[in-house]
Amino acid sequence: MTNPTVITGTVGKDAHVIGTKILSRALREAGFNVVELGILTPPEEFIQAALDNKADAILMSSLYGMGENDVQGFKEKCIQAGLNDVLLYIGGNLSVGKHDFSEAEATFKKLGFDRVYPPASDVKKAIADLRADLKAKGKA
Amino acid sequence: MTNPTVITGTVGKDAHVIGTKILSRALREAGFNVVELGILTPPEEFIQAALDNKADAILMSSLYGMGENDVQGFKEKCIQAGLNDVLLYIGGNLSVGKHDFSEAEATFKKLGFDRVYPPASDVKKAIADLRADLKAKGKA
Amino acid sequence: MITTLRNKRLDEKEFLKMRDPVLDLWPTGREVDLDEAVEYQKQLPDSKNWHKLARKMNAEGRTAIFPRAGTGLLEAQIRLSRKLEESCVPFIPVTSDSYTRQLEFEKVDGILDEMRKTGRNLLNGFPLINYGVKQTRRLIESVTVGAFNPRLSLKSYKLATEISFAAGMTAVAACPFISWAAYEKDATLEESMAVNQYVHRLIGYYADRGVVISTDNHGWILTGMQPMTVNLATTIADAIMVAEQGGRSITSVVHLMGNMAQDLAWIRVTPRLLREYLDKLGYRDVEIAGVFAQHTPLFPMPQSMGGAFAFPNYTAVVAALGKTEAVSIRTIDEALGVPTEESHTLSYESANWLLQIVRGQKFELQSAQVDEEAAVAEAEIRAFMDRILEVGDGDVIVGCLKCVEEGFLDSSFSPNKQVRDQVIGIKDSRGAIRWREFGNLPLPEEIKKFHREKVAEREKAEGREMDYDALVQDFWAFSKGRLTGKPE
Amino acid sequence: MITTLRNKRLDEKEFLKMRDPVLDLWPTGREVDLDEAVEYQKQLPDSKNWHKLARKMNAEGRTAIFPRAGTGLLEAQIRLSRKLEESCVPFIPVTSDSYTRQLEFEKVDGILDEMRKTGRNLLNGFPLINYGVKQTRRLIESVTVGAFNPRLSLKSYKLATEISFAAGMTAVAACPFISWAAYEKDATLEESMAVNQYVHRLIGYYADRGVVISTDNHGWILTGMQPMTVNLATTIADAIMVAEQGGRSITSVVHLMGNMAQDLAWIRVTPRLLREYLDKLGYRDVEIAGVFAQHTPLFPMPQSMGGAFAFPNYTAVVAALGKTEAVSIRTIDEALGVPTEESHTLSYESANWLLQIVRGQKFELQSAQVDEEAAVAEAEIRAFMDRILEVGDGDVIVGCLKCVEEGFLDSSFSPNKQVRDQVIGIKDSRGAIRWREFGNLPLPEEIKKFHREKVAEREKAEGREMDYDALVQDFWAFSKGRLTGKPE
Ligand code: B12
Ligand code: B12
Repeated sequence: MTNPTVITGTVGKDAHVIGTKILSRALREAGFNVVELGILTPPEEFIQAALDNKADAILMSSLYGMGENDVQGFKEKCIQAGLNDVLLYIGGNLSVGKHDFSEAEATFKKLGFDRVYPPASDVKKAIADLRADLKAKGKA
Repeated sequence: MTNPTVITGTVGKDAHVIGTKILSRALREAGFNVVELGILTPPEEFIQAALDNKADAILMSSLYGMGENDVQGFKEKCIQAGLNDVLLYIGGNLSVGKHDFSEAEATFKKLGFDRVYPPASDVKKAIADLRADLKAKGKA
Repeated sequence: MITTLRNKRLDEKEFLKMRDPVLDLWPTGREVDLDEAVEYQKQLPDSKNWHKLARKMNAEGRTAIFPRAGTGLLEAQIRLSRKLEESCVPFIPVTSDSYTRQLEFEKVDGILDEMRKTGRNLLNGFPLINYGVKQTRRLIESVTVGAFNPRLSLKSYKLATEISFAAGMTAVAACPFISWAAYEKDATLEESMAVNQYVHRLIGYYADRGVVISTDNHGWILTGMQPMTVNLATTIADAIMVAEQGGRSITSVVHLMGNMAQDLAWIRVTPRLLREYLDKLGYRDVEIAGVFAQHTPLFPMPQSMGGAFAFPNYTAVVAALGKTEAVSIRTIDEALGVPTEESHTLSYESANWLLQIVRGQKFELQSAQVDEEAAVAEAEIRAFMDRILEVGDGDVIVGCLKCVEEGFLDSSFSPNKQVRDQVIGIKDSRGAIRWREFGNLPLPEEIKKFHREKVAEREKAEGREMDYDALVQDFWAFSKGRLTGKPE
Repeated sequence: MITTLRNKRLDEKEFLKMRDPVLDLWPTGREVDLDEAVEYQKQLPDSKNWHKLARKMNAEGRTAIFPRAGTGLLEAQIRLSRKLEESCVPFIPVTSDSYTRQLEFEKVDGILDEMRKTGRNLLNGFPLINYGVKQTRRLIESVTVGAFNPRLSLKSYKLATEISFAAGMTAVAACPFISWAAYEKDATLEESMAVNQYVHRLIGYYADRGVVISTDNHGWILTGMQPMTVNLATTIADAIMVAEQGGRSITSVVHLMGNMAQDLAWIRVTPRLLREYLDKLGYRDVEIAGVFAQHTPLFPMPQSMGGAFAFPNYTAVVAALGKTEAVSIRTIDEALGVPTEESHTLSYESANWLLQIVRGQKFELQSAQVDEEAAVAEAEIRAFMDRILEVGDGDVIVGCLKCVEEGFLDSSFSPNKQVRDQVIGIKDSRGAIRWREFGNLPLPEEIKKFHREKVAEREKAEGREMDYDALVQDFWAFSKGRLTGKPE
């Protein structure tokens, strides 16, 4: 079985890089094939990269609080592009200001994300989730 | 008109002295005749001193949080001793723990105190109150 | 002054006889069986022995927190102690309530009943005598790492320490000046010395059997604001009394007043002079457990959260720079009343952050200002100690009593009638505490000149006299986020 | 590398022509009338001029706070600025939102509408270009004491500074490295230099007419954790560019990483070397407004109130010990999101308490550790600066560009593709930051040896390699109240 391929990056006009760098490296060390888009990545670029690389999952970061705006309609665009089956994860500081994480979680799940992570969340835990989800889909 | 006489001290098993010292000195500087009982003063001693000195007011301090216990029935004892007309003031940390001052104020007013002061209250303000109250009674 | 009290070790038999009326004060007194207590103490792990814990902090280059805390019911006190343990606070106080401090045990029983019934908190501390040895052991056993230290009053000292040590506590502030000067109006220093001698002898009894109980020596706790040297000299005097009765471990308490140069100087000078005087008087086998820095009452009155955090955090930084083994800080609720559990947790978490970050760096600093303050402090402490030994003819008890009588040791704002109250302190422009009135203090002329110059400097800078109003303003300065008081 | 960009003052006529397309970017651009703006600036009181305020702090021996703050609606931004003024914060940032930073003004207009309708906060900063000169002047006029400083992005710099200065702001972080290295992926340093040259020239235009606008030079903002010397050298390079275009006031920013000896050393060395290089290159009339210490991103992640207060409080103490004119601290809500007004108030109240208490003491410290760190930092900064001037043949712009290309200046964790990313940092046992991988840095061999020894020391002490995992643990150390990272 080949290694699963994942796309990482920070979405929208967001320049926070450290989280996505650490996440990418951890994924690589865990045996994933990682396509690292870095910061300031338009949603469309995630889709294109997923298509080009036959990705199994997209792991988006968003720290600057305006992520909700950036990913409006993202799931729909994925489906239109034929990426029905790609797992969508997002993590970071997902709203402006102090807020309850559960609210953000609900919002982003509604927007079509399979899993949503709070700031400073443990990368190892996320990778374990990813493996489990891929397994459930018969992909790992 | 002679200077009004007041009794000061810290009531009960309370040893906090600084507040009552500062208060006493300020009263003296404001022209009052001050009988200073200091710390650890039983309620009865306040009454005796008021009788002995024909006091116009008693200014009690209580910092250690258990003042409520110490002054149970104090107003009644004053009346029994014939001190119907003596003004009763109390100030300090009047309950154990963090609390709303208004609660303490209500409790001590119910116990017969004419005025109740929170911690770190301004001595000058209290002295002005005292003058006003004495004036209302035709005593100053 | 005629006194029969001497700084001489009490004969063991005589001491054991003295214990009877003490243990009879309240039924729980008879729960104390010294032999059994020694065995109980011996099986306690090192992590519950104050002295060993303090030495461990020293060896590891850490500063721990020694807070103040006490609450009415055993269950609540256990919960509080566990919370402290969780907050990495290894030195745990058991502050007793004010009725226990006055031996009003029946009243306490009544209040405890009412508390259980109403759920209201009506005691400002833990009534350890009413609970007694067996119950209090439940407290000691409720934590894994934690050395307990009861906070008591003159009247309760003898019985309360009997119960505390038998229950497994391993330190106490047994120093004659503390209760006398800060908590009492009519009690005499001599009475207090006698009471403390009993406690010291009890500690010596345990020590002879291999159980080390430490004393944190607070000296003459100052209610006013004045240079700490009277206080620091008397912590040394305290230690000599403990040592004579057989105590083996001294915890050197240094009170901080908020000026870094002065505070760091006091932290540096005190243990050095303590060691010197102990050695000189022949107590070479007495160990110094460590230096405990302590916030003195600078009255952080009701103020917002921001300042409330800054004040104890500042104290933590100074203690860490001074590399003390522990620091006593107030909680963020200090001005409001007995702190809640949450307030304890937050306060110590914050302070511990700073203690870890600063100590970990092993940062070494030199400062000409610290050197200068250290020289002044040393000269003053020596002047007091030497005068004590001189007028006492080598006997520290007699010497202290005479010095108080003559005003060679003195304090302002004291509630105790025996105190002359002829001295006054004031801050200088940099926030260091100076003598404004020397009373009868036996200070060298050049030291007096130094203080006068510093006060004059501030008077000039502010264009006003450093009078009583200025002093009261200085009291409140820190509460207002200012180094010195300013006219409103 | 072929570049036509030179560190040469732009001709005024040419510059004025360059402005046209900038002002046309959005209708508010045409609100800028330079002559009128100069007059407006001139009638502002000293208390709103950044340079003068910084000099005042210096003269009075105070350390002020320069926070980060920005919110969506003008009314809210005014309220926030007033709150800051109430909290005695004289240096007021106007952090712009991320859409403004990308010149998406129509989107901003839409979002502003929605915010007004729904009451929700949907912008992470203040959209100053959409508001324009007249509206933004309302902000400047809303406080009595307060110098404003916009926080921008590469794309928005030209138009945003035109509007900011015309509206009465008096400082800006116009430094080519900051946006390029920390905020951009594809933009080149050369582009950034060109943009900043425009801003510097605009500042020079005002300066020629007697209006002093300061630049706070942040240098190459590091996203990773490494010794600050690349950063500090580039703050000096920044200053030289500003000076060449006619700027008269430099605010020297020094980023703190949390080790006192190192932080104090950087605070000491940087302004001295800045002065030296300015003088050497002929910019003697350029003044240093002051040193602004700044917390670097050390990630205080969600944590309880206690640690959240301790971290900025610690930064305040270090800045105060370093006697900087100002300090940028995070708020207690930093890890959670854009801070609330209450969180600003509490955070600065707490820090101000410490700044007042510590600065008031005029405490002077010496430390062999600081001296050692200062010597290392000086050697490194000189190595970088001299290499810049060498490969640029005296031209700091050409030099910087070449140095980045060659990896003579480098950073880890950079989001920008131009960066070599061949260096790595790590903490040593005392929490000082060391180089673990030197990449192509032109450091003297003895300096490299020093770093290697320090890293080896920690490896030995912890019995493990200082690898990538250790580095990530170090990132989070402060958030966990620890000086260095420990394996979980
Ligand atoms: C100094 C101090 C001590 C010193 C006292 C020295 C002494 N002999 O005076 C020592 C260390 C000995 C001490 C002991 C104890 N203390 Co104490 N102490 C304080 C502290 C730090 C300052 C009090 C003070 O002097 N303030 C300065 C004076 C000038 O202010 P003030 O008293 O409020 O008085 C002013 C005004 O209120 C007004 N005023 C005062 N009285 C009156 C009366 C009238 C009629 C009027 C008009 C005005 C007025 O005038 C003054 C001038 O402005 C406070 C905490 C704080 N506030 O910071 C705790 C505090 C009062 N103590 C407390 C406690 C519990 C104790 C102890 C029981 C145990 C302990 N925690 O150590 C023992 C009690 C001993 C005993 N038997 O009483 C608690 C009280 C808790 C509560 N109410 O819930 C406090 C709040 C600390 C705390 N958070 O635990 N304490
Ligand atoms: C460093 C930093 C910066 C640096 C960024 C440098 C860079 N290029 O990376 C600089 C200074 C440039 C910066 C700029 C800005 N920042 Co910023 N910044 C931070 C800071 C201090 C740390 C963020 C960080 O790197 N954390 C460390 C990493 C490792 O943690 P992480 O990102 O959470 O990632 C971890 C996990 O969450 C997980 N993870 C991350 N992504 C994902 C995704 C998935 C799918 C999974 C499973 C896991 C996962 O993996 C990581 C490893 O553990 C935070 C505050 C804080 N948290 O302390 C503010 C913060 C994120 N920034 C903020 C803001 C607003 C900005 C600015 C708009 C303005 C400003 N305040 O300066 C600009 C935006 C610029 C832009 N265009 O984006 C806000 C966001 C506010 C909000 N959401 O409400 C914060 C919270 C600060 C604040 N309180 O104002 N910032």
